[in-house]
Amino acid sequence: MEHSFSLPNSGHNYDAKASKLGMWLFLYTELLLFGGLFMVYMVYRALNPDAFLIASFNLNVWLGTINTVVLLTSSMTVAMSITAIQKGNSKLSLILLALTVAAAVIFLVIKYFEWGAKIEHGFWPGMDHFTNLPFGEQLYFYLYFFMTGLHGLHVVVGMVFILIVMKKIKNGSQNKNKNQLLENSGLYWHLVDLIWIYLFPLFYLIH
Amino acid sequence: MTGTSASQPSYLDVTKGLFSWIFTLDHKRIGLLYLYTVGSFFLVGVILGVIMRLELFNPGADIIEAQTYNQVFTLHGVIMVFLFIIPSIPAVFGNFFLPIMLGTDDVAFPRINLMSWWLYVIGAIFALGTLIFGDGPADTGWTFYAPYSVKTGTNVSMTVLAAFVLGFSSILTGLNFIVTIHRLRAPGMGFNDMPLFSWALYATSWIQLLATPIIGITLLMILAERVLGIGLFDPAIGGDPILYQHLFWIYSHPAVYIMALPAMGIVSEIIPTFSQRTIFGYKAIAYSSMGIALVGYFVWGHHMFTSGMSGPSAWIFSLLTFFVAIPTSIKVFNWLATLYKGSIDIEVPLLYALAFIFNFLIGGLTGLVVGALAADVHLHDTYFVVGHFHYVMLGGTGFAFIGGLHYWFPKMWGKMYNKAVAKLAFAIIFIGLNILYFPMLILGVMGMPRRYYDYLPEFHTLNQVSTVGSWIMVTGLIIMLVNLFIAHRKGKKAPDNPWNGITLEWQTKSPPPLYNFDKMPKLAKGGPYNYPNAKNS
Amino acid sequence: MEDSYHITGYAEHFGTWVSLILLTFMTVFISVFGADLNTLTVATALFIASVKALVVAYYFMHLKYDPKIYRIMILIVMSMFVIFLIMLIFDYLTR
Amino acid sequence: MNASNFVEGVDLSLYVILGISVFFLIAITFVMIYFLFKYRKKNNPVATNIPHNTLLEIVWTVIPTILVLIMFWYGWIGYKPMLTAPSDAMEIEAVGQMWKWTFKYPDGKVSDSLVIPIDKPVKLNLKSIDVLHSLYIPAFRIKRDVVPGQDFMMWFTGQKLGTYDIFCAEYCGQLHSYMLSSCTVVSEDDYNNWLTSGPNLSNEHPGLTLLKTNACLSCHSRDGSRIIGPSFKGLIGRQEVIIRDGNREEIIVDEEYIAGKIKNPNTSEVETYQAGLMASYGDILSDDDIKNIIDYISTL
Ligand code: HEA
Ligand code: HEA
Ligand code: HEC
Ligand code: CUA
Ligand SMILES: [Cu+2]
Repeated sequence: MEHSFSLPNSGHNYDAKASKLGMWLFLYTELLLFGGLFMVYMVYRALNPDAFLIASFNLNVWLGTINTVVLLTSSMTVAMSITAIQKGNSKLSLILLALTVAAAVIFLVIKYFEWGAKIEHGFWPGMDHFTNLPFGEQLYFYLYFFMTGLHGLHVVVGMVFILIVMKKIKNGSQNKNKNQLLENSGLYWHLVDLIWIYLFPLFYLIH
Repeated sequence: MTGTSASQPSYLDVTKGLFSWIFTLDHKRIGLLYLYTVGSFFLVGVILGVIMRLELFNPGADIIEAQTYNQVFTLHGVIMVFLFIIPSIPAVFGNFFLPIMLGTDDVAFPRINLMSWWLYVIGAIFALGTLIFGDGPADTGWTFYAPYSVKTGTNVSMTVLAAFVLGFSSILTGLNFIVTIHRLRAPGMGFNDMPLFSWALYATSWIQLLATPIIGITLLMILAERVLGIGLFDPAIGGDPILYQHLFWIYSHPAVYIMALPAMGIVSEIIPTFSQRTIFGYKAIAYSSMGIALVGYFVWGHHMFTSGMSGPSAWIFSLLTFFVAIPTSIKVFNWLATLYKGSIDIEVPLLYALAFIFNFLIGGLTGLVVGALAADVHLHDTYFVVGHFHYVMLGGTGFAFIGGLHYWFPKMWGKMYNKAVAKLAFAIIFIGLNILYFPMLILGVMGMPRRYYDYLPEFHTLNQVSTVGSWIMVTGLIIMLVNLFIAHRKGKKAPDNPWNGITLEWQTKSPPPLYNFDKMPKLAKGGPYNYPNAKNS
Repeated sequence: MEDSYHITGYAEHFGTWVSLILLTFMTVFISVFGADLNTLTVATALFIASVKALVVAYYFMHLKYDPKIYRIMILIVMSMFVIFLIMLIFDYLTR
Repeated sequence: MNASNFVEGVDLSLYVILGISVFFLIAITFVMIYFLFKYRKKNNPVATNIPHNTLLEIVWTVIPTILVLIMFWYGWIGYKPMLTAPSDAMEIEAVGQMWKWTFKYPDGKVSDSLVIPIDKPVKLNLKSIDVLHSLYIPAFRIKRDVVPGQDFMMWFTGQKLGTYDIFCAEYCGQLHSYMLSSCTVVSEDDYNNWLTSGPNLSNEHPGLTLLKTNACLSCHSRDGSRIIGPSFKGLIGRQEVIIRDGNREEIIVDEEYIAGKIKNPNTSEVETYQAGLMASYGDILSDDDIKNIIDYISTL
């Protein structure tokens, strides 16, 4: 519909700052979403410190460390891809994003094998071995599956997000002057990284 | 470009057809979509409420079975909380008037706004879908306390999912409003020149944004336990049901301020308009909203005083609970002072606003009673609590909602309702409310627990009084709705500014054009409520 | 665009990455080999994690160059969350 | 004399807060109506803008602050004594389950209503075997949640002879409102008599006693009628459909099945009944008990 008068501050204008603010606000909700789980973790760990310690020995610290490195690297490539596009180098930006997606895939594959190994050993809710675990250790594994599962889901969402942005860069709708969407997906990706930064010591490095 | 104002069609007329509504990006239409949907679910909730009252008219089984009763109060609670009162004022009036009051033409993210309405609809379908799918609606109470919510065979999963989706919708609304307020205020309008309704919405939005994720994840945990067997609250393996309560109330206490703050915002608009003078203590009212929102995060434990919480925790939570009462009382006193030396026009919206103060006082003061540790041990989970929250939610927020509806009705549709009938409806609703809920307070002091399908004979009389009150109230509601419906159909045309209001929504036409203004709105000099005709002291 | 924004250089990103990797190895090392820290290991692990988080937020997420309001907001949100944690665990520790 | 030692503290906090509240309610309402009349448009056509008044605002911040601190204080001192039971309190175990209270006395007496001696502190150790309940004695102004997996207690001293209602105040499912019992305060002598009067259910079948004390009968009828679970009448030898591991199976109920069901009710479920409601009694009933129960069921 055509209109004859338009207000200076309008909800119909493209406003990079607004969209960035919106993204940050959304990230807060994500932080608190995981925050709820961290609360549960804290309480149960305080109530069952020994069980958590023993249960944590079932995880492989090295796989966890590799995954941490993978995620940190992908965070760097996303950050660099933003620099690239801001400097007008869309091609480099695309390459860096592709690397990010590749890292995400590596992360998920490693997680798949980790979970797979757990399930093979019967550490899945409801399996015989699992239900015979001592008091408190079951809670550890419930939390482990719940939190890393939810995190994995976020990795997938972040990946999809980045793929969409890649398409937009290719067709030019994200460019040197207009790249808030890329920045936002970068922010989201860093958040996924941030959460992992806490999950890693809390599950793998209990001593 | 120069458009003459006459050539601008109103937002109601620009396009026609169902699709132009359900896929609209116009914040005003989205506000109306919310009004119609929220209103319909509210009526469903009212019917369920009345069914409960009928069952409780006499002790023993009368019209429904125990299990059905339990499902009815759960569905009533879920509908009233998640489908009615939380979205009510922000999503209806906030959507419609926030951009206009700020002097802009839409919210910051119109598409997200539409999406949040759709999420609301999907959530509502889930919530009511339990009537058809699975073994009937949940029978856990709206609090879904574990471990019962994990054990029962009713369709808790779907209800919980509904609450999750609705939470998402509420988060998106909050996010949208915060960005709108930060980025889209008319040039020259600082934070302290915003109308108080915007301030109230700002505080509310922060609660929606930061508290809702917690209930989201908590409900997911219940879902995970029911569906996948991930028993995080299962006492048999060392889980703690009380932890669930902590998490639930970390959201649900702040949520009561999601319900109350926007209502206070509406009252802060209505009172200066009908007093025709500036509001008393603008900053105190604005900042106390933020104060309530902030302190409100840290008092959740007052719902758990008898649940085995430690003594030191209990007194910290109790003390903090009392501290939230202070910003609230500041607001009440400011409203009173605004009446002082005003030039008061007793119109329907003002009546609702003043009734709000009265009811909210009863609700708030009974809140103080249950905030005190000793008294709460006696009164927790009795009808006293039921009385308390109906007074604040229905007597407070509900009244502010209807007050807002009467206040902005002429602006939204450009029509005027019959004021005499509206006043009659008001009187009936007000009397009905007090007959309905005051007896509950007494019942609570006598010791009648809530969520009781059946009760001992000594509680009989007061329950009957209360049920009669519900009939009176519904009569009033029907009169009100019919009055508004007739006005909507064939009411007289309303002027652009029927109440001589001064905030920006009264500067545009009734109903407003698609992009809200056809000329630059003028901000009032010396604050948003500085009436030029009033004397200065 | 009306106002110029800060473009972070590639080198800076790389430097950030290096420090994050170093911190990661540090925390793994402390936990796997430095068991004499005993109960402090939880605290150190969380401390290092928080440093890492801060580095990610400041450099990768660009907070350092954003207007102050972003830092204030996240500070408020995080302190709120920490108060939640404290109040929650307080109940359990005083039972 | 008050019914219990807590009545005074609780009622005091109630009266203090209600008193202040009623004062504010009346005062504010009065002022509101007065202004409404005094400054009506007719009486006061031109309003006066008064943006604020610092002194007034300080006054009405400080006064409520003081008042709420007073309210808090009375609430706390009324509550504090509830937290720790005196060391000489007599201990009784109170078990809440769907939908029945059971009180177990130290010397083995089991009763479904509470009987306590006057003027003697009583400590109830609260246990739940299924979901949340809350033991509430309005006359005593005392209430405490009963949480599965947690050892909570409540204590009080009955100070007046009489019988008082016990409610379950935490929603616990279908028959929540019927989870009633009573607390009778009697003299020391009467109490001892009652204690030694032996099991009042003596000539019953021991299986029936077990069904009663374990609340089985709140869900299973003895006369064939359907309540929450299947009736015990004619249970043995009945042909019915159960769902085990997601498969429907037709079985004929035998003693082994019943014993298994009592120990681990949730490994299978009876079709058309709600699964998951029944708690496991494996830790509560001994094999002998289960034998007795089955023996009794077979007589129905
Ligand atoms: C709109 C919703 C709303 C609002 C605004 C409030 C406001 C308050 N509520 Fe309420 N509350 C609910 C909705 C709400 N509540 C619901 C839904 C439940 C039950 C949930 C469930 O279990 O299902 C509940 C339950 C509830 C409990 C738990 C009861 C129990 O289960 O045992 C408590 C306990 O502290 C409480 C306290 C308060 C307090 C202190 C306030 C304060 O904010 C009130 C402040 C207002 C005033 C004090 C009045 C104005 C003041 C003056 C005029 C000045 C004079 C005052 C002084 C001297 C200080 N509420
Ligand atoms: C906003 C919230 C809200 C509202 C409006 C109501 C409305 C009503 N409620 Fe309430 N109720 C709850 C929230 C609400 N309720 C909650 C959260 C619970 C707890 C559930 C649980 O335990 O889990 C509860 C529980 C509850 C119980 C206790 C059940 C029990 O513990 O056993 C009872 C008992 O009578 C009851 C009765 C009623 C009645 C008769 C009405 C109404 O029918 C009264 C009639 C109202 C009117 C006639 C209209 C007033 C008009 C407006 C407010 C605005 C109009 C606007 C439009 C039409 C758009 N409700
Ligand atoms: C809270 C309610 C509840 C209580 C208390 C309860 N049960 Fe049950 N019971 C059920 C329900 C519901 C079923 C059917 C659904 C299922 O199989 O899980 C059932 C099934 C059974 C069955 C299998 C019946 C059949 O037809 O196959 C037996 C036997 C049984 N219960 C015995 C007991 C005994 C003995 C007790 C007490 C020690 C008891 N129950 C206490 C609810 C209860
Ligand atoms: Cu037991 Cu309610
Ligand atoms: Cu609360």
